[in-house]
Amino acid sequence: MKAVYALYPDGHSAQQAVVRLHAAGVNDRDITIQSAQPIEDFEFGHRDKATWMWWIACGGALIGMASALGLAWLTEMSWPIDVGGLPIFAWWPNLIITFELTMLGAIVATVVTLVLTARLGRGSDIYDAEVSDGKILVGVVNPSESAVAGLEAALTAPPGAQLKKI
Amino acid sequence: MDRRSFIKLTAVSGTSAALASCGNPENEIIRFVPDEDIMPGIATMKPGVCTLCASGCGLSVRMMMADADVVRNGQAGLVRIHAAKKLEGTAEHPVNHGGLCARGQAAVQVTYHPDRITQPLKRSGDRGQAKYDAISWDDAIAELVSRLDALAMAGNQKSLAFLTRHRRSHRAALVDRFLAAYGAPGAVAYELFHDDVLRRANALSFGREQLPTFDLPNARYVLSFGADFLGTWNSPTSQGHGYGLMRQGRPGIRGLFVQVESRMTQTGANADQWVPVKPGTEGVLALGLAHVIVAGKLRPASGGGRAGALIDGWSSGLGSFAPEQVETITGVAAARVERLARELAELSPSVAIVGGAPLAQSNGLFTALAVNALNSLLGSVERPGGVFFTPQINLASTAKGLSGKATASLPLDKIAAGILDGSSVPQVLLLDGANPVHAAPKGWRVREALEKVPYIVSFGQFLDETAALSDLILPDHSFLETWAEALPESGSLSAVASVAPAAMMPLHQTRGTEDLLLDVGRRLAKPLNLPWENFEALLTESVSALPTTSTFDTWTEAQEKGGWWGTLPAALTTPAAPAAQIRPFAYLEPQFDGDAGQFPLHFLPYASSAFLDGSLAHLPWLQEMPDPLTSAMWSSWIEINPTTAAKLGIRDGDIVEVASSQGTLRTAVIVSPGIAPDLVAMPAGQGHQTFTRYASGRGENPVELLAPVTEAETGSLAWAATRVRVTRVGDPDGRLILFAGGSREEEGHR
Amino acid sequence: MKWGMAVDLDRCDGCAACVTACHAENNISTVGADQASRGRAKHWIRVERYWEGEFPDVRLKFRPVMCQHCENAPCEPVCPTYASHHTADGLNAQVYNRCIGTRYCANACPYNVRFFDFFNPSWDKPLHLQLNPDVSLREVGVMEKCTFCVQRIKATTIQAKAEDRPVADGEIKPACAQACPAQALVFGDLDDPESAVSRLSRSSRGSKLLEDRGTKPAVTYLSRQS
Amino acid sequence: MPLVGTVFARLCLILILTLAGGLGCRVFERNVPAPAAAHLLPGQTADVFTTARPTFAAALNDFLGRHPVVVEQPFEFPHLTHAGREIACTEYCHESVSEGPVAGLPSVRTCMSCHRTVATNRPRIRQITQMREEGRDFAWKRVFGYPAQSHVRFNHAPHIRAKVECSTCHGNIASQRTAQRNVDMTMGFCVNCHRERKAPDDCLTCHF
Amino acid sequence: MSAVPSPSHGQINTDLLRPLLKTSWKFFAVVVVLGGIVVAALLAWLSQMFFGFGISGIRWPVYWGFYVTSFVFWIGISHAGTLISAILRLVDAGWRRPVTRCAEVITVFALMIGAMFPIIHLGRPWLAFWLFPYPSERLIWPNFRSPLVWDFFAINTYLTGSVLFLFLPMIPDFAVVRDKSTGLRRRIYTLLAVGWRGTPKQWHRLESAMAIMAIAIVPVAVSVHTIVSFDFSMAPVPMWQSTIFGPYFVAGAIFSGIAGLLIAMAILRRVLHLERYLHPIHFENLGKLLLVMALLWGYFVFNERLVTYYGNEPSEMAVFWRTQRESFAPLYWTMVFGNFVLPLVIMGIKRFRTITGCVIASLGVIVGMWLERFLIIVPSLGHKYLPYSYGIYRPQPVEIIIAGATFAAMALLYVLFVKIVPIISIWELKAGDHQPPDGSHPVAEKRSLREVEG
Repeated sequence: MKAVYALYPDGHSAQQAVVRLHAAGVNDRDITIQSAQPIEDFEFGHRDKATWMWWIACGGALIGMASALGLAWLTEMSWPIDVGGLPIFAWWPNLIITFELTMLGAIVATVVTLVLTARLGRGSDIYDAEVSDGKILVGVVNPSESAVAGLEAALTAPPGAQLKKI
Repeated sequence: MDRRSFIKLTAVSGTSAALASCGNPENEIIRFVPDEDIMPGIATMKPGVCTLCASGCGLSVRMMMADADVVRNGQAGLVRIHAAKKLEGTAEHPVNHGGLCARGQAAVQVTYHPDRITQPLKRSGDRGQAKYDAISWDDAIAELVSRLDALAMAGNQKSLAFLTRHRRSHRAALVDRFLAAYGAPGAVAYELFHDDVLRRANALSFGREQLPTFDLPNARYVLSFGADFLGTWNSPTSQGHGYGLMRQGRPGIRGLFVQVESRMTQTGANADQWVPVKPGTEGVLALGLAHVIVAGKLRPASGGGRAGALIDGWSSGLGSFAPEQVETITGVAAARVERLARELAELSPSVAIVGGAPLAQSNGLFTALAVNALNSLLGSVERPGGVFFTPQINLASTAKGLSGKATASLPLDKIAAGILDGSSVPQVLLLDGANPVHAAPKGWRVREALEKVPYIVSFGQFLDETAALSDLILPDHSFLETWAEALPESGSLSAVASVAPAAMMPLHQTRGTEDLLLDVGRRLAKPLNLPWENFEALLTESVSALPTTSTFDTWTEAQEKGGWWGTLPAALTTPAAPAAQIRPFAYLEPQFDGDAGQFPLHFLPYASSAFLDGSLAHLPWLQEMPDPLTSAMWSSWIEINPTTAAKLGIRDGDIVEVASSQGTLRTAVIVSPGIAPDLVAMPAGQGHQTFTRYASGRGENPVELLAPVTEAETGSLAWAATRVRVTRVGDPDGRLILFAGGSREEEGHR
Repeated sequence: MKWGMAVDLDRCDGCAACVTACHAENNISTVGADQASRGRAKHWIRVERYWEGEFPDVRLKFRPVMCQHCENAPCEPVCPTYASHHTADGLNAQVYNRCIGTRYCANACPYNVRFFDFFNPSWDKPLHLQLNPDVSLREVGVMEKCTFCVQRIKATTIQAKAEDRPVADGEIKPACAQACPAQALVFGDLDDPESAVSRLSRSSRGSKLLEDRGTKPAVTYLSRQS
Repeated sequence: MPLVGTVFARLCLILILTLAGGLGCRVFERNVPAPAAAHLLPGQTADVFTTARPTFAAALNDFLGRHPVVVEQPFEFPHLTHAGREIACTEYCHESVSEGPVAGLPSVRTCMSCHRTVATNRPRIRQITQMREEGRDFAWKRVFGYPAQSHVRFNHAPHIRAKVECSTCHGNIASQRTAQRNVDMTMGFCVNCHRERKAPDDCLTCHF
Repeated sequence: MSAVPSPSHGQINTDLLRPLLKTSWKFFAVVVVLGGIVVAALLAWLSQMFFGFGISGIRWPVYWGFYVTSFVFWIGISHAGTLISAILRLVDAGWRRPVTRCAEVITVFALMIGAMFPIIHLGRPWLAFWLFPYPSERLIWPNFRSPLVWDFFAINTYLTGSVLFLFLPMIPDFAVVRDKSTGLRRRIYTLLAVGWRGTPKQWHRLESAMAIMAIAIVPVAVSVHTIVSFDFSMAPVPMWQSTIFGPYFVAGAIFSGIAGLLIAMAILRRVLHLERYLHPIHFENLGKLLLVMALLWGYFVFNERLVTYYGNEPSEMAVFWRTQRESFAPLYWTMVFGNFVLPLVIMGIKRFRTITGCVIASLGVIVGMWLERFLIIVPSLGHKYLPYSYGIYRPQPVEIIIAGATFAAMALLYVLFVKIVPIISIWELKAGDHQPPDGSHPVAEKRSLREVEG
């Protein structure tokens, strides 16, 4: 037995299932929830909100800025060539490039963190195609044999639940 | 789009790619052993002489190695040659003082021209078809010799004619000697923009049958009557050099310059005062000035001297040339005449110049004489800042063999007439450089005449309209491949003989015409008495006779310097002719062809800055050189005054039809403020039917419109005496190519 | 060492000798009538002419215009590849092999003295034998312009160095200056206060072309005194 | 279905037209009436010299900076032998190297100046003598040097004066039979040396 | 939010996935035609490289023409999506949901097309890579002081950003397609969906990522067109050296962007039968935006013109009159009509603010904005300081074909995109119209539940 889960037509029953699982002594980390859209109106939709993404983005921005300035300095100083009497290391033009690379840094950093932290690209243990029809999936992965019965009870209780095992 | 233009367009082509890299790796190329040892990449300067016009400027030719495509015993390949790369003026040459005009700069393209005739040719098609077969030099010469022998046999030497351009050089002398020895009349010189009138006038006034030299660097006041002396007339480079010095050469003194003409020339553009005048009345203005000067006791009338004596009513104070009359005749305000006269007299040394259009009127000689008289009156003849006459070397005394001139021949128009009415048809015609078919007025019917000549031989390097009629073409070397020399008749205060040995080996199978003539002279059944092994021998003899100015002998020095110049001993100088007793000349109304009602406008063809009379239209650099006044390239056009244009409903760039009594042509219009309302001007030089790929079928030839009006006294062509009618026939069609966008500085400041 | 030129408009008579001389020296190809009519003619130096007034009180002014080798050249900073830049001796350099043909420099140039090669330049044989081996042949897609005849500058300076002597004033003459019959063009070292060009540049008649653009040209125009 | 057919026919037509448009860009151009090309006389050529690369292959090689190390020469000149005889390269064969920009590739004339007398009986020398008589010269293939499009105006003389060994750029040719391009003469190669020796590294030093 | 009753989730899936799953011969027909035109343009460009740049109409001194015009124009169009959708996201305008994606798609493709032109217009395009700062044996780098290099960096950043900004919200939809499809298509979409399952964590990360991107992309978008405007304002050319160019260009860009978006939406709505999702209200809102931008544009033009006119600098006045009265007047006034009069009238009057009205106004704006770019570039270049060097530019077929074909290219890319991606963000749509639990609050519900057990 790899996992046990149930599909629910709406948020209410899904929320109840979550609550009942809690009651059955399953803690949040072991409960898997999947939905076809972000759920704002129920408690379970608000799990794992906390994230460092903003700070990582800023970090990326800083890296971008540093590399821009470094590049500008390197390219202009490695072979100083006079153009139209401008200074060899000209701040104003370099600011433009600095800005662009800073932003690039931020964006790339963001996407990278997304891919990593949201566990994208890695195979899923349980999934059900019906989710994309609006069903909400609530389940537990690798439950201990002993707990299975209790879990099934908890999952089937809410209205409209259809239980599945794999 | 033919193959050539396709290759020109493609980014990658089958032709050899790089100048630096010798040969291309793809296909095996064949190389031949060079004729001389050449240091690659190192330039050497050799002396030269520019023979494009009569000025005889000294050149220093920049020579470097180049890879030439050649065919040797039927095999195409490359060979290293020592090639002329750039022509510079010789710094110490008394004519051009290191300068060189645009045409001189482009002269190098004559040598490398793709349409140069590379070998002797024999006519294969009908006359004028310009179909020719290759022929060996020996056969070619043999053919010419047999023709000349046949003439001599028949005792008909008189019917050998030689048609050329006006040049003063050993070559010209040799040609004349050849003809004299053979018993033929002297060479016929024909050019559209000739100076016969001025030479004649100078002969009468000063006993010098040559063009004048002006001491501009010392002049304080220059008054020019229609002479484009900075652009195309007389010795432009020399005069340009003098002009620079006249303006800014003397600390604190800046020479003033007044131009009298009815269409602004490039020279007129530089004048401090520009005085428009009715065509053909310049002489009157000159005498008007003289009148004021004499009346104002600024100079004694006696100062006119020999030149003055030639003017009717000079001694009586030129009463009929009071400013008021002058104003009515010339259109120049009396007050202005007064002022100009006083400036002339007070700002001495001052000098009057005449040339170009004013002398191309029916009364041209009078105008020239009037200006000569004015110069004499001003006391500026042979005085610093005035008019000089370059001492002419008397070749008869430097090279004994050259004495004995040929009898003067008839002028071209008479000859043509003679041929057409069959009275006198030359049996053999030798062509050397002249192109009357393009440059002579239709009325003379030169083409029909030449077609009637049984045998024509051309020495030209290019197939122009006249050469295209020849039966045999014996191509000459270019001036860089053989002895180049000239005896400038003006442009230098001291005597000059520009001489330079060949700068480079001949590029093609051509032969120097001078040597050819000597050779022919020897081969004739009755050999001519021409005592020179070759042209070099003649030059050596002649130049060596001149006084040396250094430790070397004259000849070596001359070859290094590119000529001889210095003070000429009287024994070697052509003496001035004594005054002839002839009745004084009176002013006659200029005569114009075409009735003023039917043809309301005067027609003024002028020497193009690029092509002169058209003999240089085949040089791409000159074709693409923006005209100084209009910025036009590769085109021809007429200039017309804005008010006239408005009257005729013509806008800039429109296509018009210009009609004279002789014919019509269609060309584009440039509306120019620098031209009188009763005048249209058109540059000569374009409108060639056959003259290399660059000039053929390009633009229009103003000569087509010229009426055969001649100068009354000299009988030479009065090319500015035709009237025309202008009518608009179409919108701009892109045939007029301008480099410039705007023509007024204010356009940027509205 | 700062190369510069003085143009005496009072000497210049507009004969255009400089134009052809430049073609002859610098391997500038002629483009032919068709291309010329499309505005592809290349004249590194041109004699501008401007009419003033109307007949009969009409005047004409000539002004030779070549690259002004500006100290603050607007063409330089805009080039993304340094093809156009400034050298220590005050030349506005155009490096053909570095040019990718953005044509930005030509737009930025207030004098319109930069010319683009729209096709591979071509010469009808054997006209190519005249080509000057000291000057590169440009190919399609690059920008070209007056170089103050840098090949002559190089040759002379290298020679002087070999002979261990300074370059004499007037020893270097660009083709245009050399050809000019009236000697209206004077070339030399502006850093040497005694050189002919410096003296002329200090003249009261002197002014710069489009001075108000702040480009600090190395070419001084001496006004015509009439 | 017939509808479909007609529609497709229409589409194909449009397509062909547009394609033609793309190709025909030159055709549509407004042309100034050009004069009929003057017909050629005997001995005249319609050849054109352009700065275009001879072939696409050549263009590609320039672009990628590819050049052969060993070039198949029309005549196998043994540098080895001559160098062994203490014959200085710059003295006889590449004589203009210390005078000017170009070293120069010797012509048959140069060879014959010595070999008219020296080693005349060797087969290869006989070959040269025969070439001289036939007026045929060597069509040397360039081993060193740059494609024209890189606009390198290298001037030998100043380098010789600055005591730069030939071998710095040309490798040890004295030890080779036909010359081989063993040194990779990139721009960096030149610039670094210039900087070490405090020579100008201004672009115009080499490119003009 | 909208008058029409919003469709069920299953309905949404079937509606929005229909174009992906069903393909008619019409699709191929369109692709063939558009593809043909693009190929023609490609050939035109090849012939330009083969024959030389001279087959274009570019000449001395007008060295920039149709190509640079198209460059600026398309970069402008690109401001349709990312900028607009980012702003709308930030202000959380609910009605944006069906609009954002088709907007962002325009951005990406317009950028790709626009970014091609600097290469097409090069004299030697094969050397374009020299703009990229990489260490080479030449020891020489790009000139960071050149606006063209700024362009390079700006467009790079913007393109990267926009592509990601477009791709991220597509992941959940790919997941849907994955679940709805079979066979090869399924495998492809499985890859595209990068293992999306829809756990709350993924949803939150996605949303915060989108938030950050939205914040980052707005200044980038602004900078991009400012830098494009620098290409002109950095050169001492009459009417170019103007400090107003930055905002002027940005405003113009957004302006043309909205117009482009409106046209795209109208076409999609008609062709893909999306009446249920793209409501008149969307057009009306965007129409209002268009109106505002039209006014803003007018304001900028007025500034530009007035300052020039009042300054009365000769060389600038020459160009000024050239556009206003002389050779370029017809184009100039067409521009004013298309960019100002037309949108003002149509968008200003409520009754006209229909879908057709929007399309008409937008077409006017598209034409107008193209002309605006052209009129900024050509008249000035042909009319610089020295009158002797004035010149007239006549575009040649090669330029016309290439410039024209870009519109075909845009359409082609769009058609293909619609074929592989739901053009309206399914999940955002669903998330948009969820019904909150009637009367009760989740937390309250939990309590009640406890009571049940207790």
